[in-house]
Amino acid sequence: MSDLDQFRLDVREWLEANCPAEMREPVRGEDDVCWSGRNWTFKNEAQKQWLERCVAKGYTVPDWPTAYGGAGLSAGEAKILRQEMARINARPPLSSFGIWMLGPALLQFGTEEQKVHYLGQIARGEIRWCQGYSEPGSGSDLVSLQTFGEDKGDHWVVNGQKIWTSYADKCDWIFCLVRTDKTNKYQGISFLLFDMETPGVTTKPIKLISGNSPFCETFFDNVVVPKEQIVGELNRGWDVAKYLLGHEREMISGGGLGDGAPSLGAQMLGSIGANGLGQLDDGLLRAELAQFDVDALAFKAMAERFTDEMKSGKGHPAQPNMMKYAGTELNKRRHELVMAGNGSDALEWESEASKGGAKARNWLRTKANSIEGGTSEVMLNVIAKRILDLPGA
Amino acid sequence: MSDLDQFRLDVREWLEANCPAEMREPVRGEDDVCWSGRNWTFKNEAQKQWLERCVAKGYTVPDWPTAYGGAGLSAGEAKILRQEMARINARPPLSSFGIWMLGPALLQFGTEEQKVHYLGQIARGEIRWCQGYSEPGSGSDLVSLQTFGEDKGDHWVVNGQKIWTSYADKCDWIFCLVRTDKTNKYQGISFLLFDMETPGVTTKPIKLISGNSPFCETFFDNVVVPKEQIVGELNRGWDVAKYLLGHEREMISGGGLGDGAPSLGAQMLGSIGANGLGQLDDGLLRAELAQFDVDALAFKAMAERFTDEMKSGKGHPAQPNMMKYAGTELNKRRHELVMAGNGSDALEWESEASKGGAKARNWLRTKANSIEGGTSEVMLNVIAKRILDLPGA
Amino acid sequence: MPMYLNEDQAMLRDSAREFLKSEAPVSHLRKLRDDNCKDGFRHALWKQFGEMGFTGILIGEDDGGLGLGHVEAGVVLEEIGRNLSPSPFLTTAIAGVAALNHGGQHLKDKFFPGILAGDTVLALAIDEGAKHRPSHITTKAERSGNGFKLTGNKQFVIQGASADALIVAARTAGAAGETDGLTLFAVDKDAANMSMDSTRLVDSSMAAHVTFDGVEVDGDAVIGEVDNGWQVLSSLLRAGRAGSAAELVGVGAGAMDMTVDYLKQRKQFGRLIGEFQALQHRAAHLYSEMEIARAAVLKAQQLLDEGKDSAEIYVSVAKAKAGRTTNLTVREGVQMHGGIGMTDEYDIGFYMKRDRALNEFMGDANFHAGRVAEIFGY
Amino acid sequence: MPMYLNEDQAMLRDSAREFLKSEAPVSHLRKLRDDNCKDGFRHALWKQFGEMGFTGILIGEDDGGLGLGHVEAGVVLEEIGRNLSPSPFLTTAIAGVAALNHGGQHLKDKFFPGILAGDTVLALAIDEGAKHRPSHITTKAERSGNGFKLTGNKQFVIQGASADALIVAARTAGAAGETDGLTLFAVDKDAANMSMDSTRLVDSSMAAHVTFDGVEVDGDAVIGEVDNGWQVLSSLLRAGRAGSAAELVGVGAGAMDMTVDYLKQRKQFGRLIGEFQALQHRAAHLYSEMEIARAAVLKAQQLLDEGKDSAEIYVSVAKAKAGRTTNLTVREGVQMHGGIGMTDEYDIGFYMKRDRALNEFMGDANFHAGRVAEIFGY
Repeated sequence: MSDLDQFRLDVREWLEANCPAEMREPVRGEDDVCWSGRNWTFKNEAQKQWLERCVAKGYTVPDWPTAYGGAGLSAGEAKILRQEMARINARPPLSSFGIWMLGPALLQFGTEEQKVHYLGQIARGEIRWCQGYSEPGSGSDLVSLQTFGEDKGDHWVVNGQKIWTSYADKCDWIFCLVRTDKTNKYQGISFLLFDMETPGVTTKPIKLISGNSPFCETFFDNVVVPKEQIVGELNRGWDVAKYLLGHEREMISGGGLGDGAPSLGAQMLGSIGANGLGQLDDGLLRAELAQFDVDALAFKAMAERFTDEMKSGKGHPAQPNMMKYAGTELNKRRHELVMAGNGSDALEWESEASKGGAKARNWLRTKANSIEGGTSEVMLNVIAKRILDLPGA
Repeated sequence: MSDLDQFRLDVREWLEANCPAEMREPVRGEDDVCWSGRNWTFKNEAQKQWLERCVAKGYTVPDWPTAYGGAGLSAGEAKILRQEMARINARPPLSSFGIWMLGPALLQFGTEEQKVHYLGQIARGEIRWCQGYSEPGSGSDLVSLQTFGEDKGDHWVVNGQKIWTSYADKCDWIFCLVRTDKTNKYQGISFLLFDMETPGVTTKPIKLISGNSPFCETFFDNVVVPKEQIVGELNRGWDVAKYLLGHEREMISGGGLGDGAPSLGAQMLGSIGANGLGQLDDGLLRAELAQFDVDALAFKAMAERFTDEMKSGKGHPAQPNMMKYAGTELNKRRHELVMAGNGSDALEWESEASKGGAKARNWLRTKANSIEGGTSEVMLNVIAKRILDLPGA
Repeated sequence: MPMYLNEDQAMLRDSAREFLKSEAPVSHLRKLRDDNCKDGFRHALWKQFGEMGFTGILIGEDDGGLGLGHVEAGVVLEEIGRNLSPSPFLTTAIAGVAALNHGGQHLKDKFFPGILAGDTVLALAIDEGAKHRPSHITTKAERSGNGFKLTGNKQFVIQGASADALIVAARTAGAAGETDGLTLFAVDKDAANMSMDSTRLVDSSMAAHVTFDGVEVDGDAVIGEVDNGWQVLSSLLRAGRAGSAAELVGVGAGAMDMTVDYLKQRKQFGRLIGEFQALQHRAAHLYSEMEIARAAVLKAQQLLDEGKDSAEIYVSVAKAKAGRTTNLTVREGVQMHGGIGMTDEYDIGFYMKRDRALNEFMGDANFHAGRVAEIFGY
Repeated sequence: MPMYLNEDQAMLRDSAREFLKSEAPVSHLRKLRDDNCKDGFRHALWKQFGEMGFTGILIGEDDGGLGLGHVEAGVVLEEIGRNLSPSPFLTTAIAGVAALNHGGQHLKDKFFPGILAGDTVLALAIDEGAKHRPSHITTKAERSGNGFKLTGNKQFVIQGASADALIVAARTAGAAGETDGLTLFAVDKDAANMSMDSTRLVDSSMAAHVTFDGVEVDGDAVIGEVDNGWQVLSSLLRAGRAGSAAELVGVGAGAMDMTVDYLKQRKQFGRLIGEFQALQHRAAHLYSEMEIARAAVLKAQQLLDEGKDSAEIYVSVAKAKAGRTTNLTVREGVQMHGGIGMTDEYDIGFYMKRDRALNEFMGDANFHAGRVAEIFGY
């Protein structure tokens, strides 16, 4: 038996013993996600237990080094862990912008001290991070950002405004792009970390078309940030930001994979019914669902290929942009079909039967997928330029 | 009874008496089209008779003035004539680039003498015209054309090369864009007419992917063109060309209307068969065909609206670009579906059963629809600029 | 009939446009939602519809109406769509009146004056499942004395809780899936044994689930002939489908105008985003599709007004084409607006929500494309 | 198995790429067509396939082959697609061998040495109508003495007239539409009462209509078990479908490379057309779709090689996705080339033609998407 086969058996056994039954149910909504952090209230004992056990094992960040709170798994081992968790429908013990975005950036650009300190906090779910990138005038054109950090010797004084800060009102710390040199567009931005409880930081939730407010406007009024809280070099924050955006895009692309059920079409038999031939009793919707299932399964294969290639250093470095584009467009299509398949039931916005309009609100939420973290248009621009090498792109 | 109702009765009676039975069959291919001209051989007596009778009545160009060979019909009368001809499936008596393109341009820009002379020839089917617009380096960017006419007092000497000249090897005369001033890009082009038998004119058919050669390369080697054979002012040929392109786009857009059968889907019952519910036994193809039929019927309504608006001066002047875009894209889709619906039968290229690969060759021919007469991309540019008034378009 | 509006129709369009832009723009809908309005529309606006004469478009001149047609109905509905103005116009003055025109004079006398005045509201109780399947009606209407007793459930009854009467499709004979054996009834709101559960929809309209638990109606409530209700229902559906297609075109036109305007204002990378060719081409494609959808809708309306058989197929073409096109337009609209398009504060999201509900109303684009295939026999 | 080629597979790809680019690029196909080659491929090239070892990929090591799998087959097929190289590889070495691997040793001994040498050509007689409907087979095989007598018609038999033997699906029991009761036969080319009408297809390949007018074969011709041919046919189809999906990805990749190159060379309006954002976005979308299609194909091949049940659905996903994607790619390819793309002189049209034929081969994208729905039970 190979080492990997043995590892699989060990993992299977550990999961069997340690993953609580309640944590083997699909994530049905925002409510089931464990973000953790200073102000977190666990939904139930199982959620807490599952996080603690994974933290102890390093399984919140299995491929990070053990020195930073990870399990130090190889690419092959990490894949087996993912497969085994998927096999029993285990929920992620911890969801975190720290894991998906800041962590990889720190691993690449952080000092050893920063890695030990911040990565450990992330791995243990102690600090919930938000991201300060976009500004009202700087959407797709991120690098035109205006938030300014004035150099005051051993600290900066930051003034300005961010927008689309995910859950800023619930987060503990922010990683934030701040202009530190007004004379140089690209090489005048620094990547700073600071506590959201620092005096001068205020947040204001933005109400979305879904009726929910997952994003905020965030204001900085003379916010003091010590000099050691910079990642990477002064004025070279754009390098960190670009690296991190790649990971963000990778993360968002996963939305296209849906809820784990292999067929969206089969889910519609309940609401639509079958005709005399046993086919969905709406031939044109059936056709759309079949095309969707083909595309979704193909994308699932692509996601596996992408992960395998990335982990082994084979993928094109701009490939996350393609994944983000394809995954988010697919997810939007999925939710259009969920709405169509559930007809007038899915139009209800407040009723109990509709769980407070869950389907409609989720559908509307997905419309942001192809905007946040770089629009589909920006992704296509990047593919044209960096992968296809088209002129003037 | 209104005058129009009376007119309808008269037309119906005239058609009944004058349109030969053979001319009441759908046009099944290039072979059934009557182009006429100096070198024309009528396919049969009925084709000849039908043309002669329509010429006598002015019905080859019903809405042109009687002085130029038309019937002088009002917009309402012309629509009735079209409807009554469609009712009995009457074939067009004459197909002609003269009618569709040069004629309207002459009516707008020609001298009285030119109108009487050239329009009369067109109306009677005496001269078959081709169009000299594109050049090898000037496709979408038409105005960069290089063919040059040197001023020699009472005539020009034209040198250069055209490409995509439809049936140049079979045509009698050409209307041709020629640069007469090298210093002014837009206002340095003239619109000239000349005989294809003029010394120095040679043509070379271009073999297409369909295996047919409806287009030529056309070469001008010191071709003498008398000064009176210009339409519009010297160096203002671009105005004539633009006007004419509108009519060309209008004409090409008609391809989307197909062969007159109201449903493409119903035509596939023969090749595909029906399932137990009486539906086409290929649910996904059926869905595509149903979507196509919806789009085709909607476009048919649009074509009627477009004609009515244009004839009454209500349409946006750039609307032909929209029609050309939508009509040609629709026609390409139609032929993709014809190929899919006829499966491996339609792949045959030379067999008798496939009539020498008619379906495949027609399908490949349609791929030029969205290129010739202005590409779909150029049409979209024009809509963005002239209709939507988008900046920098 | 030429395929453009005649002078009278153009005048009607202008006055509807001016009226709705002034009295019921998107801010009107927003306020109504924020006020948690339980009707989903303002009775005062409905009264104004009466004063403008809109409510009498399909009511014959003998009955005090304007005796106009579906083209005119569509002219008003396109403007309603453009402004997202909430009203009972489509259900009451178009679909409802189309049904009642099959009814006896007593029904016309009972309902038309109130409709003409902008007082009476009708709601349509047609759907029984999540998807529109009008021939699959199972609600029973059993003979009972001089009248009938209705038992069954309906859903997606728009403005049901605010209606003075419901037009109810029920089965007096036959089985689900058959078109024979249906009968249409006008049931007063205060009928005993009828209960409603009203809920807000994504587009801020109100819709009811209605339960008929042995609701007694007398013979006068029958619209048209007993067992032959498919004919009445078909008129109702044709009017409602052509009308909702027209409203969809208005929704798409409103969303496109907002979006094209935004392309001319928003700067990114130092340029107006409307200068980017990729967005230009997508906007031009939308324009093309919207023009075609509008033509399909007008054709359907003209054929309806001319009483042509081909109206049947063109109504489905219109609803399918308008549905698909407006859906594309609102999706592109939100995407081209970027982040701001996702905020509740901005109006484009209201267009997306209205499109969703209107697409579902009386059969979505797939339903109607499937119907086109069925009518063509494949 | 990680979702990328291992070192051996990458080496195989490199050698296939080099070989085909040098020996059978598009100009090879063009010449063959212009010469009116009656086989639709060159026997000399097939011989070279044998020398390269390609023909033994699916043949077991015990039988002298390489004993490799569908991933390796796909590696070669993608390069074949990229170069539009005409050969009997897919029908003979992939689909044919997959069927014969179910047969007795006598069949392997009869055919494998010739296939390994690049001599023997097999053709597949599966389709009986214009569309691929493998369970609807009506060709009869009646017991006759020690063997069977075949009666029926087949079409779309690629390279039928050049084949040494046909693999024929016929019905020994049951009725059209049933999967039970089929039997597969290897029928020699010179069998009596078999006639062929060979014709050129749009992609310059040759295909035959075959008539079996009481063709006698002995019991040794049966591949696998009598009445249980569906199992053999399924193996043949899985191999052929995954293989044609891989070839389609190659066709799409070749067309895309040509197109992207053209965007970098052609000038209009004083700029390279590749600078126009609308074209950039469309090209980037194609790239994305092609990447996903390639992943779906690799997944299907891996599952086949692992003997997983889910291979069945992924083979259909792969054929559907590759079919739709490559079709889009060749259409965009011709359009982006403009007028020159319409000329026979230029190569892009060959890609469009090959795509059409390959899409149709063993079920088009609609057929396979429909199959996905069926397997999922809707």
